[in-house]
Amino acid sequence: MSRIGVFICHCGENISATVDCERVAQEAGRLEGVEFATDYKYMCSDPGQTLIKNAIKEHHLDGVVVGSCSPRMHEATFRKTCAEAGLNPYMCEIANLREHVSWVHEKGEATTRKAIQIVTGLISKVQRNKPLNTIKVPVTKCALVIGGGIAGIQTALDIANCGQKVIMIEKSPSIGGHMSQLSETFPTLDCSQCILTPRMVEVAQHPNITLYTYAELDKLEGFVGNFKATIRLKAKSIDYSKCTGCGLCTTKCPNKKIPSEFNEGLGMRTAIYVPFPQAVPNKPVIDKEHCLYYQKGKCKICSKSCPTGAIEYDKPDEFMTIEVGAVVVTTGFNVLKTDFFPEYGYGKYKDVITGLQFERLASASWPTLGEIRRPSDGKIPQKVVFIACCGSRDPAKGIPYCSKICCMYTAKHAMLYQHKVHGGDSTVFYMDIRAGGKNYEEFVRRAIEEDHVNYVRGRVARVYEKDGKLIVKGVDTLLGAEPVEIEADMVVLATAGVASKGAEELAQKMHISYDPYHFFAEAHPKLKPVETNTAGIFLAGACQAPKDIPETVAAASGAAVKVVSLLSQENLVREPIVAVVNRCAPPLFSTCVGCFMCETICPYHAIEHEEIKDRKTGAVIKTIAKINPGLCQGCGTCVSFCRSKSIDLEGYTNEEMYTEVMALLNH
Amino acid sequence: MNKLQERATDLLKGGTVKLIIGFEQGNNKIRPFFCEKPEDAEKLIYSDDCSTNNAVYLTKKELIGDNKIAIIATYKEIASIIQLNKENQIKKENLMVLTVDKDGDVTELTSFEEMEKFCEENTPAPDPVVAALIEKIDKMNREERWAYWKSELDKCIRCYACRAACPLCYCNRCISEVNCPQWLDPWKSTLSNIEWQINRVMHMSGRCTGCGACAKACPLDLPIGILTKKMSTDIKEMLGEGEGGNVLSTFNPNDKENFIH
Amino acid sequence: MEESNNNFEPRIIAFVCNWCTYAGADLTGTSRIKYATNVEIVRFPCTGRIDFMLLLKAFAGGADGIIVSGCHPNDCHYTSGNFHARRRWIVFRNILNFLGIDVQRIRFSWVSAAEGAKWADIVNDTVKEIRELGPYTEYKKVANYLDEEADSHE
Amino acid sequence: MEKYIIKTEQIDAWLKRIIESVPRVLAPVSSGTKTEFRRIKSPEEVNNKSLTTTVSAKAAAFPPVETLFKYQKDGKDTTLTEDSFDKYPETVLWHARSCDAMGFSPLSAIFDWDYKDNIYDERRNKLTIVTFACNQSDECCFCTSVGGGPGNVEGSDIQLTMLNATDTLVEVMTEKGQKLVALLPDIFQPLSEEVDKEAVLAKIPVQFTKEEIKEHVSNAFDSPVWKRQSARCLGCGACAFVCPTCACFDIQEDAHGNHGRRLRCWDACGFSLFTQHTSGYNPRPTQATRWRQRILHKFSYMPERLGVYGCTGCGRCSRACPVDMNLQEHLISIANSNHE
Repeated sequence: MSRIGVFICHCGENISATVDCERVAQEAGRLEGVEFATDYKYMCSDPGQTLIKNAIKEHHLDGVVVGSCSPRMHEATFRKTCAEAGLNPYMCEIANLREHVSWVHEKGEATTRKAIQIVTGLISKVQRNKPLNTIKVPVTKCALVIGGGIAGIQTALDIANCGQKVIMIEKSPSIGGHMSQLSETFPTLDCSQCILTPRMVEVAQHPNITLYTYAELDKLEGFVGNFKATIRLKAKSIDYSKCTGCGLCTTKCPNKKIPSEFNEGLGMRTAIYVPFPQAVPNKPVIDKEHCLYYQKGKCKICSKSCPTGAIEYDKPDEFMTIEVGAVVVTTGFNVLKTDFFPEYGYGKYKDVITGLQFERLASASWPTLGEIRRPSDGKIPQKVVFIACCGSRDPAKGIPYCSKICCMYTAKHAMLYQHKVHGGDSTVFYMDIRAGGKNYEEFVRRAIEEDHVNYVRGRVARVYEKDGKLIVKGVDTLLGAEPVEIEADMVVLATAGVASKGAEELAQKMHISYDPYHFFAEAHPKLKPVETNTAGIFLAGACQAPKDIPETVAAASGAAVKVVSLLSQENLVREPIVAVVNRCAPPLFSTCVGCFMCETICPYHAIEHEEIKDRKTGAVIKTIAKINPGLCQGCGTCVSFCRSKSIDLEGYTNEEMYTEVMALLNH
Repeated sequence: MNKLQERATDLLKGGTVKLIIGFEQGNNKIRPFFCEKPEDAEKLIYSDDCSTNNAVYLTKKELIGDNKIAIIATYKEIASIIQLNKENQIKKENLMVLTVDKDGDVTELTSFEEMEKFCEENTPAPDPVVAALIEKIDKMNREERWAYWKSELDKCIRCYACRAACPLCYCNRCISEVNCPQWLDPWKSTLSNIEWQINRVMHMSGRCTGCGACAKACPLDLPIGILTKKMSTDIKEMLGEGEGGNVLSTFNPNDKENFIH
Repeated sequence: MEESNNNFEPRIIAFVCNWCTYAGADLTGTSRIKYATNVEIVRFPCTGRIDFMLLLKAFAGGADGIIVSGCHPNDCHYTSGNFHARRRWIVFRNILNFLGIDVQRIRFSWVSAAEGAKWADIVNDTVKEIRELGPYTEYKKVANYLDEEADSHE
Repeated sequence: MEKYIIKTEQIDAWLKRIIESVPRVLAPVSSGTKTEFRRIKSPEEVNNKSLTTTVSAKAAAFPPVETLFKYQKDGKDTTLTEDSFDKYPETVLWHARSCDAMGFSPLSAIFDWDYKDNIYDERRNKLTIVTFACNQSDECCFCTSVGGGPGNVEGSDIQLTMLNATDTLVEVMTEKGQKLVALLPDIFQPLSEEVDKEAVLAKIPVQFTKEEIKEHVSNAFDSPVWKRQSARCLGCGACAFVCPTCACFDIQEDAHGNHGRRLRCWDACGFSLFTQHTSGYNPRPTQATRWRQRILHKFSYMPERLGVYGCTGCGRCSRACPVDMNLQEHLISIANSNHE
């Protein structure tokens, strides 16, 4: 026979004003299994809690029902109270007599009756409750950061500076990401590389950070605190322990006509190459696709020229398995190429370029040392048209969202152009100017007012070439839809930011969700912006949605704190509200028949296969489902789906819920 | 001996299979037959008149063990085997699926692709009696439907022949046998008879192959087959085909309904 | 036993998820919006956890009406529990309807944590509707099979 | 035993009088494609043409579910109440068959074996059985092989035999039967001359004797015959639930918080969980062992312990079986076997 204690709180007068608390306690006290029942003015107060603790001890209570405010308010409080008195905290249930009764009903018999019913239901439930213990999951004290752009760099440094180990992988030969390609940054116009490269170096030299460039995630298994990641270390064809980074090989390489990724195809590189002068690590890799030796079997000039004999052609890709407790995904974004826009030249006019290409043209590390010269003939363009929202906010192009950074960088581009080409003429076609951010609006105003950039609100219909000029046909909607035609020397498209290549595949590898545009999905758009739905995997930067640098850095630091707070624990303590597959005596072992139809129902991929083997022979007797408590979040969808009722949810078991419903109905 | 019997004799003689599940002539009806000895092979017949769906035996470990067996299969068996495989209940390497065509020729279906194809080509025409009854009930008003089902299901004696005959009711412990909590009263009562059928239909959602074995097994000839039939038809209409016969454990964010406010 | 509909007070059980509707109902309370006393709430982690059998059992136990409510589509705390639940209810409701069970007595809704007023409206509407439908006598009758003269069944 | 002749056309008038006088009359009534015993309110409801009902008549004294007692808890006190026997109505089972009537004797033997089961006894005592001798049979019938017959009067209070288009023989075996005759005595004419009842009865060949079966099965516990015969058995409870002599029941609790009742409801030894222990151990782990139990119980254990066989040859199990587990066929094969 149970020994339940019932404690009805008046909540000052919040409950007792409409509910006859004394009577609720009296009626509860008459129920079978109830050992002690009382009411009190403030149950959550110190004396109230002491009352509960004393009653637990004095009456040897094995279950407690507190009739009070919402469990969302004080469930944790009263469970702790019970635990302090030696009662398992999960043997405490909260009847919501305030938000669900006293505050929503008038004083009267029906209101008190309802309170009694709710308490009755929970008394029955708590009699079926089982003591539960929090789940402890050991934590591997190391984080994996995927992607070495500014998001990854910031995350890694923040985690590392908190004393935790970080492994960073970057798929390209150098870290730095898109930020390293930028010329100046809005709204301060400070040099991107000047602020970034010190951090890149810091990453490389930090004792807590292990950096693997030219490396990709191959597989991710496990769960929060206990991930096992398999990393593919792409063969660089260079032994970095021997390479001094002297660069001789890159000058000797005969294949010099490969479009440079770093320069967005505007410049060329060799097959053995360092992506850019400030690269970290500043050592070359061989691009096998363009290397004559790999393609034709002959050349080896780099090997001959290398003073330290660091070239190793025959080394295959290697795989490395690492154990980490948390993962931060910072894989960034891409921009649409100009050939996405047939109406703007189909990628066939050399002087129609993307914003990112413009960044390179304006960059001090560009061969012109930052002097803006157009790609086709190297002339200084006298008239430049900037087209905002190229793809963005255009459902017809499949991109209904705003790419967010374009308004600002377009203003910056126009401004840079005006600064660098005196007497130059720049026009920006825009839909709206979205300059929400600290000093952003002022920045745009400066471009318009001080640098006299011509802002035209309207869309560009076509760009075509005529007599060596790019004819930009648009419309000025603020001047009564007046057609506008500009003969430009160069056109810069603010092409939409899109998910980075392979984002979908990567998300599937990690079992995290993504939106229709393949940007990774956060767990909650407001309250969990850097978490994913998979515990232990976090997001930062533009892999989640287009973001500017300040936002990316803020998110990166946010993700870092989440990681650090996770890694700083010896064990993860989790609520024991998880699903379990039943086990029973042989020959059945479990009533689970292993249909595994529940697998597709679990949003957390927490359902695993467990083989039950004969102890003597080791032969598999049956395969049943097993819930990984580290992954299960306790939604219970599998429980109500399971046909044979072989899965149950701790804290909300079938028996508990059934009993509560029937008791509510006095059935 | 016909070709089927010859093939069966060879398979058993050569030890390729330990057992052949097929059909034999029973008392006024075709019934399942377990052929273990070559000399019994002459009893084997091929018929799609058997009311039983012999795929029901494929999940009975006490009969099959870990032996390689053959099943002489009609559309019903094959459709069930495909679904059982999706539910991890079949060891394909231990199962030989044989069909017999109009000319008596025996064909082995070696892959699930072949089985799917067989089902596509041999889908039986819908039973007009079942369709007519569904239509009749659909036309009733709610009170009439309730009265109809109450009176029909009141007759059920809860022998669970419908469950036993269904190849996809292979649970070791059925929900009707769960007693913590006692979801279904284990005794005959109108309510638990209705609840039992609701459970059966919910559990079959998207999985039912429409073989009709449940209805044919009912000793009282209750119209329970139309429940699963109605459910299958409506699910296709409401939710589409479902992935892998798995309707209730998958979802589409765009599922349409008109009753959630 | 038969009550006239005028003074008939329906018993309604609400099956709600913890994160949206339960919190929404809490907000109704904090907003001091008044509603009918006929509904008692049972808290589940997620609509995905709500077993269809519990709904049937509530009717068997004497409920005259049922409310099922959780997070709006795409708002599920567990990502997809409500999507699975929605499918389940689509199929379930269809079967019940075919069997002649009064599906009007089950009110399905999405109520977010911010929709305190909506919760009050849903409760009041449901109570009004069930009051009009009257007690679910026909179901209670089959549920009380053993109370009837057992021999009359033969 | 009294014998009368009644005009066949007058039977309905008599039945009408019985319905008016007796609280409950159960008779075969068409129910969809099947015929079942149902409570009738008028003679027209009776399906005179059916050979047998799907489910046997045992429910008249042993219903699928019945209350043994009710309880009410008040705090720490519990009050038990048993149903009053007055609740059980006087009943006439109309148009049963010999095999139905015969079935009550094994049932009574089981229920009154050591402990006298008052509830069953009360229902049985209040039951008057009017059988109609069979002038037709089907391939599942084998009453003659287990000691019964289409015109066997064992267990019947009255048996009617249609002699020709107009006349029906009425054999009144008991006082209970006599009471029914007394309800409309004028229509019963004393038998003036002997009639040849056998001549109009269905011809059901004797295939084996029950003693023969008993001898065979009693020594066949470990025989492979059980596995062979039961291979296609699906393990449902249809055979047991339709059987006139199967008496296995389960005790269940219909609990509702502070009140409830204890019930007795039909169970079947064919169900795999029938003998499942809480530990997980099942002494009858396979369908073969459950089938063996079914046959041995009816043809060995019952005659040994109760002196009565558990089979009336009604053939209901064979008709109900979804996979044609034909009992007669299996028994013939057992009778012809040499103790495998």
